[in-house]
Amino acid sequence: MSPLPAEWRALAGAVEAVLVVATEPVPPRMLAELLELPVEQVEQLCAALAAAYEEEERGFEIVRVAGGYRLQSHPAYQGYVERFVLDDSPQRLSPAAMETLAIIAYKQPISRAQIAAIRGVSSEGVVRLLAGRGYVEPVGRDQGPGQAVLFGTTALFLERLGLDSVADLPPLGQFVPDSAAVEELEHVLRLRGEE
Amino acid sequence: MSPLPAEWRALAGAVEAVLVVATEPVPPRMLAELLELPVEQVEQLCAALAAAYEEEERGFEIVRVAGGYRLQSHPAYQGYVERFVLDDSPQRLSPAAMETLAIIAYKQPISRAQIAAIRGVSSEGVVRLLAGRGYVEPVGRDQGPGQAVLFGTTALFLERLGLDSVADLPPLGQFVPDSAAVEELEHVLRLRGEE
Amino acid sequence: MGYEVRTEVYEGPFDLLLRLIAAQEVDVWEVRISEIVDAFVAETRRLGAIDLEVATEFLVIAATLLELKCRRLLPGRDDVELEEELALLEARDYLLARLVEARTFQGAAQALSRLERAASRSTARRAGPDERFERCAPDLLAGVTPEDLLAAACRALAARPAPRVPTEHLPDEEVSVQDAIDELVATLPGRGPVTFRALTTSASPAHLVASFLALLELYKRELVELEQLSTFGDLTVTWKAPSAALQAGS
Repeated sequence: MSPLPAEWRALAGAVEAVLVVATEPVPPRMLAELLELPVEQVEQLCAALAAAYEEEERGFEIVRVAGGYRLQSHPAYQGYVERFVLDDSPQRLSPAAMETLAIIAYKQPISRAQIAAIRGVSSEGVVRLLAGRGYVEPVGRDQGPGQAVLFGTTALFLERLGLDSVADLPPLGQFVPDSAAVEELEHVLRLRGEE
Repeated sequence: MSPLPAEWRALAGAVEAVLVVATEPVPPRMLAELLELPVEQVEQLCAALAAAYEEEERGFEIVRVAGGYRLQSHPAYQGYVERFVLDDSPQRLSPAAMETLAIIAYKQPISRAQIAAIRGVSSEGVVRLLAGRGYVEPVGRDQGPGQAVLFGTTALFLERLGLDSVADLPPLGQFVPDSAAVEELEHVLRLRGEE
Repeated sequence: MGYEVRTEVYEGPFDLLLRLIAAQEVDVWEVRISEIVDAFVAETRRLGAIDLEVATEFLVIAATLLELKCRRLLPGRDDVELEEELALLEARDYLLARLVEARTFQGAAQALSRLERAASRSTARRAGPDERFERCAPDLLAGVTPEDLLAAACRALAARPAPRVPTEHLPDEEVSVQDAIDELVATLPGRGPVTFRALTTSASPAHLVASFLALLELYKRELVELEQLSTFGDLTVTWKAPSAALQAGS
């Protein structure tokens, strides 16, 4: 049997039954209400269940994504799944679109003008593309003059990246060029006589 | 571990992966092709897997329905699932869902991308909801590159609207203006509104 | 259709510069600005249109680079004013900060791509409740009529007119400066000093502008004298030429 404590089996069964009918990630709070358990216990239960699936080498797994738990196929069986469902996922994003998405993800809420200032080019078309894909959406308006529309990322964005929340994005600091790289850039721009 | 022979674990994993992503019952012949196994062996495998789930008191079960295998919630957890479905369901269609349903009804068969192009935003979540409620369903695949899934309305949709066929929908006719005409119309309406 | 340039493929001047620096691994002394300009022009040709924002941003960068390079080519720094030097350092810092930021988000974008690729190796379960639960969920189509559906379809299909600049607030009247000149020439002679305000009491804003330009034109032709005693004060116009001079002058 699974490494799950026996007295948890009924509760785990309830979680399995709910996840099998859910079409969106199920927030732990919702499971807690259904199971009449504290949220922390639900989280322990789901973590234990996920670990058990992994150990049993199941074809599915439980992941925490976009603020909830989701049942999905295990990457190990990707080959079978791919042959079964014809790929319906949208086209990969271009590097420029991905870069804009990264700017919005890390700097949200952010206006088109602020995005353009970072990228050095107008980002109107790219922002529209990302909004069309459902990765970003208007989340408010700037308080300043002009009241620019501010953009943020969506739950679909988190689902597509397999993240639980934007707090789980890899820290931006790790992408800042290291001092050698900055020095190299600086070298390019250096004035004569300072060498 | 499960009472499944160890050498079957990888094959069982593949079955689990396929059943977890399937939205319709999967015919044994199809599984046999994917796993490159004789149909009888697939049937034995599925039966063994179903028995194992039963013995492990899982929250889900594998059933043979409509000529195929389906993963579904176990009747023992019916109460939880009913409450979840009730809590999780909106009480009425949002304007966005209504528009999406209308687009599918009038423009079927239509892909998610085409719906998104008309609405200007991703409609993935809404299409999922409508499909989940049985109002729309996949009716085929686009012949073009990507072979996008095409959606159409269901018999349930017609029944709920009291229609015999989609041909009985009120004609859209004069309401399919091109964007220039729409713009003109809006312009006129706006000017009138300001007077 | 509105004015739109596809910039999804073109990744911007910072990116171009970064790639160039990475490819050449040289300092500004050796950066061939002509190559950068050529690459930019080629890219613009390929896109078939010029995005003013892109072009402006590019000019700023190219000019900054050019200026930095000129400094390096100059024999010494004695002839460089301190102020200019400081301005140059500022420009360099500005460019450096933006290059660092651009590179940071390039790295972040790559990380997001990796996450997306990893996540796409799994497929979510989306089957939903089976028919046993059909009656649990409220009927979302309760009370919805085919007419409601038609209205929603019209809303959806008409919802997105092409982006446009609203112009209905602009008057349709066409006012030419020449018309305004003719008007002034018809009214001013023999009238004595008169304020511009009095001349244009009932004029529309467009008419007002045309009249002002007409007045400047007449002043240039030395047909009127203008006097304004204080800033933003009334402008007094005095006709000084006989009407015959106008025909001779024009």
